[in-house]
Amino acid sequence: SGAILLSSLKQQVIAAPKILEVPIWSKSIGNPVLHHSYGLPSNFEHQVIRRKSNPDDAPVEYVPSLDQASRSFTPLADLRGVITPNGLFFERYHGGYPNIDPQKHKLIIHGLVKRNLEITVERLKRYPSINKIYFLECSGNSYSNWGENEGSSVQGIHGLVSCAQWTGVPLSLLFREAGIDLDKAKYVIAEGADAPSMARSIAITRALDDVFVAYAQNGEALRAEQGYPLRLIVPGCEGSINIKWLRRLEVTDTPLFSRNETSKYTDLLGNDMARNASLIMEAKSVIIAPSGGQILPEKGFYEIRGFAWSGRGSITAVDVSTDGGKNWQRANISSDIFPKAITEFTFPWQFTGEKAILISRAIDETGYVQPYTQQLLKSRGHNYGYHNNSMQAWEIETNGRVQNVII
Amino acid sequence: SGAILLSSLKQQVIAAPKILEVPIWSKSIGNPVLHHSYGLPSNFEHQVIRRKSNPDDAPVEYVPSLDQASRSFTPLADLRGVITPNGLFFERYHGGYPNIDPQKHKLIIHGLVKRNLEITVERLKRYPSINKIYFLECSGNSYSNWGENEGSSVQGIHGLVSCAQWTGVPLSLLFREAGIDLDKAKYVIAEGADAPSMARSIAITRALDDVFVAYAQNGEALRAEQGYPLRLIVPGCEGSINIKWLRRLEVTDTPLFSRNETSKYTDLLGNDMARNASLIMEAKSVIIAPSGGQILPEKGFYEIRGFAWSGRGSITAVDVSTDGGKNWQRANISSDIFPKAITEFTFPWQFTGEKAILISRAIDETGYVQPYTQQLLKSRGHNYGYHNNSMQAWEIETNGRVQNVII
Amino acid sequence: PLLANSCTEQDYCLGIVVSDTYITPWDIDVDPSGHSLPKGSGSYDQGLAIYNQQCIACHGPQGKGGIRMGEKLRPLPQLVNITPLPHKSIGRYWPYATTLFDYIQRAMPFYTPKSLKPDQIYALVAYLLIENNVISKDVILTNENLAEIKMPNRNGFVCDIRPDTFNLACMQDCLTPKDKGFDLGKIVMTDSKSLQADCLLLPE
Amino acid sequence: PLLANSCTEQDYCLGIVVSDTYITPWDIDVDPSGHSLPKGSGSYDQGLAIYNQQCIACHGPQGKGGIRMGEKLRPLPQLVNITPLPHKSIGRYWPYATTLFDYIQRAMPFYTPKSLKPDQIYALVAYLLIENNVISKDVILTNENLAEIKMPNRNGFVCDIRPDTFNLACMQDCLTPKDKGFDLGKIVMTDSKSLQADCLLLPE
Ligand code: HEC
Ligand code: HEC
Ligand SMILES: [Ca+2]
Ligand SMILES: [Ca+2]
Ligand SMILES: [Ca+2]
Ligand SMILES: [Ca+2]
Ligand SMILES: [Ca+2]
Ligand SMILES: [Ca+2]
Ligand SMILES: [Co+2]
Ligand SMILES: [Co+2]
Repeated sequence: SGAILLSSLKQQVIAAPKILEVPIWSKSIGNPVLHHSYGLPSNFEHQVIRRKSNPDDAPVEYVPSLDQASRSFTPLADLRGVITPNGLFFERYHGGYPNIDPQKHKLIIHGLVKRNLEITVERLKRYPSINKIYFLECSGNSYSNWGENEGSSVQGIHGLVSCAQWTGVPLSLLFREAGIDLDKAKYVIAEGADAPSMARSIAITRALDDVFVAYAQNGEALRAEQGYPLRLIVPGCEGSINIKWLRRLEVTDTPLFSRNETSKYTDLLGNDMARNASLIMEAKSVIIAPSGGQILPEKGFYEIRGFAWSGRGSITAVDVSTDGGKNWQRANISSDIFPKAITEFTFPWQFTGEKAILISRAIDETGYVQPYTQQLLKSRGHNYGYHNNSMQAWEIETNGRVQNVII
Repeated sequence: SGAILLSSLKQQVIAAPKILEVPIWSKSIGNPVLHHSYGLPSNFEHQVIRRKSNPDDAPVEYVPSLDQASRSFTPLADLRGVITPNGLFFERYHGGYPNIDPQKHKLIIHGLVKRNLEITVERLKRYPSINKIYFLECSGNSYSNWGENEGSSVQGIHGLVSCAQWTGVPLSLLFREAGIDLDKAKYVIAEGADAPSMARSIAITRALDDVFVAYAQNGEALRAEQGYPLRLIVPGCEGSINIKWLRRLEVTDTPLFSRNETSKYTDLLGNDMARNASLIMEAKSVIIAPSGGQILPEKGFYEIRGFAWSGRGSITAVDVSTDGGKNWQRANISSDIFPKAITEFTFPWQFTGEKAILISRAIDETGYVQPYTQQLLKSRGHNYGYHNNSMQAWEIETNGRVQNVII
Repeated sequence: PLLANSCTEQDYCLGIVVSDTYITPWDIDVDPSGHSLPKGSGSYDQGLAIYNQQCIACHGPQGKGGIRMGEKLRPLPQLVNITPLPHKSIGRYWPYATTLFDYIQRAMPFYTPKSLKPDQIYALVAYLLIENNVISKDVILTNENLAEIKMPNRNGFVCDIRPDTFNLACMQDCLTPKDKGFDLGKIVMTDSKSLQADCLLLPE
Repeated sequence: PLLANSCTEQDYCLGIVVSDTYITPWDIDVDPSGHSLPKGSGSYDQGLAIYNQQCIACHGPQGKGGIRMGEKLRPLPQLVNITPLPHKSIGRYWPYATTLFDYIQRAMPFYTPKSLKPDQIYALVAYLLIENNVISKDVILTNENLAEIKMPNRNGFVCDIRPDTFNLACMQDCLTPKDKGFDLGKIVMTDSKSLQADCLLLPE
């Protein structure tokens, strides 16, 4: 029977000096059900939290702003797979996040429509709905790596990206209900109910494509930090256009040219000109483990892990180099693949104690290959800063320390 | 421009007596970043929590047990899509849930292997890993609907099912590392580090198929309630065999016949005989909205929503009847479909104010059609109780009240 | 640092090879063969004393059941069609006596599991088996004779042969269970031991 | 109860049809046409007074910037290749004066947004545009003339023409940016207004 050990078969045994202890949790009763009626992570995971970036990770001359006009970063190094837990989803506010009573909140649809509509949150949830998994990335993500590599951790440099399953109602359906004037409609102005009533203009072609009004995030109601009770989801596009705490959609024939689509979120080229409406977050990948600030505890086998995503559709491949970009191999795709969602990749690797430089490179369904920072700089000049989707290199020192390097 | 209203085009306007108020949250600053470094739901969602079933939902003669040998139910009616948020994942303990220090926890693999292995949690995370979305369902789920319809809410009757993305290392890989004796191995005994050291026997063919040791749940570390730091995932099989707080895997040629695979989790047939190892959770579906205890606030359009899942693979279709089973129509599949995962379906419906009886029926990739309770009773007799995958009917009364009925 | 040579046969070299002795404190499972039973023995009287001290609060006198607490540990009604569901008691239902030893050793007393010595467990098993009318009152239970006990319901288990319903996806003008002529299917039973890979079967 | 007949043209009949007047308090956007500007006017001196009361704490005297607080509201270095990144100031960078009105109306003062009256906003816009050398000090700003102001960087924007890099997925013996001969690609600029659907373009 199983109780008879195959001692004869056994390979050399490291005679452990001690024998296994029976820990206290196997000898005493645990916590009852409903100890937490809404559960939380184990206290041993207390370091896996959102954080402001390390001051060292901020660009020179960067003036840290008020905490209501700021951001906190997702702890990417500790995450796995496709979904970012709601409690760890990155934060970015322009006037703090409001605590909205859903009974008092409404969505207004007006402008170039036959009927102005007011829709309550309760009623909105009764429309035909969709569930979609999409990443959201702040266009300022990886800013500290623009031109220089100033960040130290993957959380602090790249942690303004997260991914969730969103549930909501397509704009195309709501606009049909309002009777949109398709001949004249060119843009829709989306506006939040937060303090600064964040507003952005979205081309009507995009709005009628895959944009929707979301009310749930990863199965439960939207988090207040992400727009409770309603937000816009503009798949593949920069975070700030996915208007949170959505209160109003005005169909127009003109863009608003709001402060956050002129003064902010536009990209200066090298010739004094700037690009407006660079909405799409291009294909990007980053190795999350090993990553900056980590120390490999010993030589041996490690699974390299990372995330890849593209605002243009599905990730089709990720390549990994462990020699600073000289040679590349195709990584395993270790999660389900959804268009415009985070896709996980893994790559088997031995740390031999010699210096190594790990880089990953995403390729999306359009054939686009993630560029080096220098290639972006060449095309765009040094005044850019948003929309940095360049490759991240991590140097593994002989003592196992991992740090952010330029290649 | 957009500012010019198309008044002439506009349909009759309900001249609202009042005009929109600008709410306080649009006129005052919100919460700063890191108000919660690990976020929580909006306080307006405080009713969306795990609950013990209503005493009314328990079978006659049921003796409520100690809270460490009990369960709490997922609030299904409020969920959407594929993923159950970790904070709302159902609970089921046989001796409470332990608070395990991952630095002190180990996984032992021994028995019919060449090498006994001890693997630390940190090392386990370095193996090649997989991410998979699977449901978990307690075999006692829907027990209160066995024979009679005693439950009132979808949470209290069916809330012992949840679904998550799990990350971990395949048993087949770990057994290769240990040098499993494939000629002799017939079962693996999996054992937890909790107070009662929950133990179950798994046929080796299943163990080598898709079973894995998980350390992450929906992107972050497993929750203590679900096995932190390690648990077994046995896809499609009853919850109790997915051993939580996993400490030991012994490869044997014999089942253990532990208390929880003899006294419990076996099913009595009508002839004094019982089935052992009824592991697979068969195809099942339930309408979550409208559902028991809800009151439809008015006549009009409602989207019927529900969840479907099958331990034998993918859901291929869900049918909905609104007339108590006389006529059926195919529902929309409104989420991504993964084998052995929760799949969401929706169905458009008008509440006209007349009585209606809503039922859903899942069909899986094997062609299996979810049965009526009476069909299960015919086959199994009245002494059964676990593994109740029969159809749920909700009656909508003329006043909009929804209640659990037998059809 | 890497454990040099400790893992030449592991592809990933991440496990530490350990001895059987090292594992002993965790290796508590007792299967029907009884091979893993610890040495020891116990009698009804000894079991009664321990039971009345450590178990009675939850399981009631003679295992008759407590209030809101532990389960009944007595022989109970026949395993036949009755409402409420028949109680799956030790004497009527459990197929192996080793299960009782294994379970008490790993899980009881509820608040302080793994606190009992082997002799105490043998005594409790003796006490409960006697209360369940499985063995006679004078038996001294030991690691030698425990596995030999033949439980009344030893042969009361069959393999899972689901699916056991074959519902059709009727779409229009369907009959429902309340209608005359509705096809409820048939009673599906089997004594086959080998239909399903998951079946729990002792080695031949 | 259902709003009878209020929704005959809606498929789902879940929206309530409301009037333009009803929406007014929320309909605060001011686009470059200036059509939605509220009636009002304001001067530099009025603006200075309000600014020094309600804005200076965060944005500093004359918009020179605060400590850890609001952004600089002054004309700043040329928009050329410099490190650190050039400041996208109102005078140098913003294409429309209406944006300043729109933004202050919806978002400032930071802690008490939407508390300013139209006249106050016109005055602040006048003050800031004058400090930014956009208009002369004696201009009284009104809903009539605000949209007519031509901002210096009015034509400073082009459409997004990404992808603007065309990296190849070299697999072996690849050059890296530090190596001689590595292909950095080329400078990609355009003044096309119609390449991308997302481009912000005023109606012709
Ligand atoms: C504090 C309460 C408590 C005490 C004390 C306690 N038990 Fe239990 N016992 C329980 C509970 C609760 C269960 C059911 C556990 C579960 O749900 O998995 C149980 C289950 C059992 C079972 C399995 C019953 C079945 O039909 O599956 C046995 C056998 C048992 N106990 C024996 C004992 C013995 C022997 C002692 C004393 C040494 C003891 N118990 C002390 C609460 C207690
Ligand atoms: C308590 C601090 C505070 C006060 C008071 C304040 N502001 Fe601001 N202001 C800010 C912050 C912070 C931002 C940046 C907000 C963001 O990140 O979106 C800002 C942004 C601005 C901008 C946009 C700057 C740019 O380049 O995009 C303007 C214009 C502005 N404020 C004007 C004003 C005016 C006018 C007042 C007074 C009526 C005022 N502010 C009062 C903190 C303040
Ligand atoms: Ca053994
Ligand atoms: Ca810098
Ligand atoms: Ca308008
Ligand atoms: Ca009953
Ligand atoms: Ca053993
Ligand atoms: Ca408007
Ligand atoms: Co706690
Ligand atoms: Co709070």
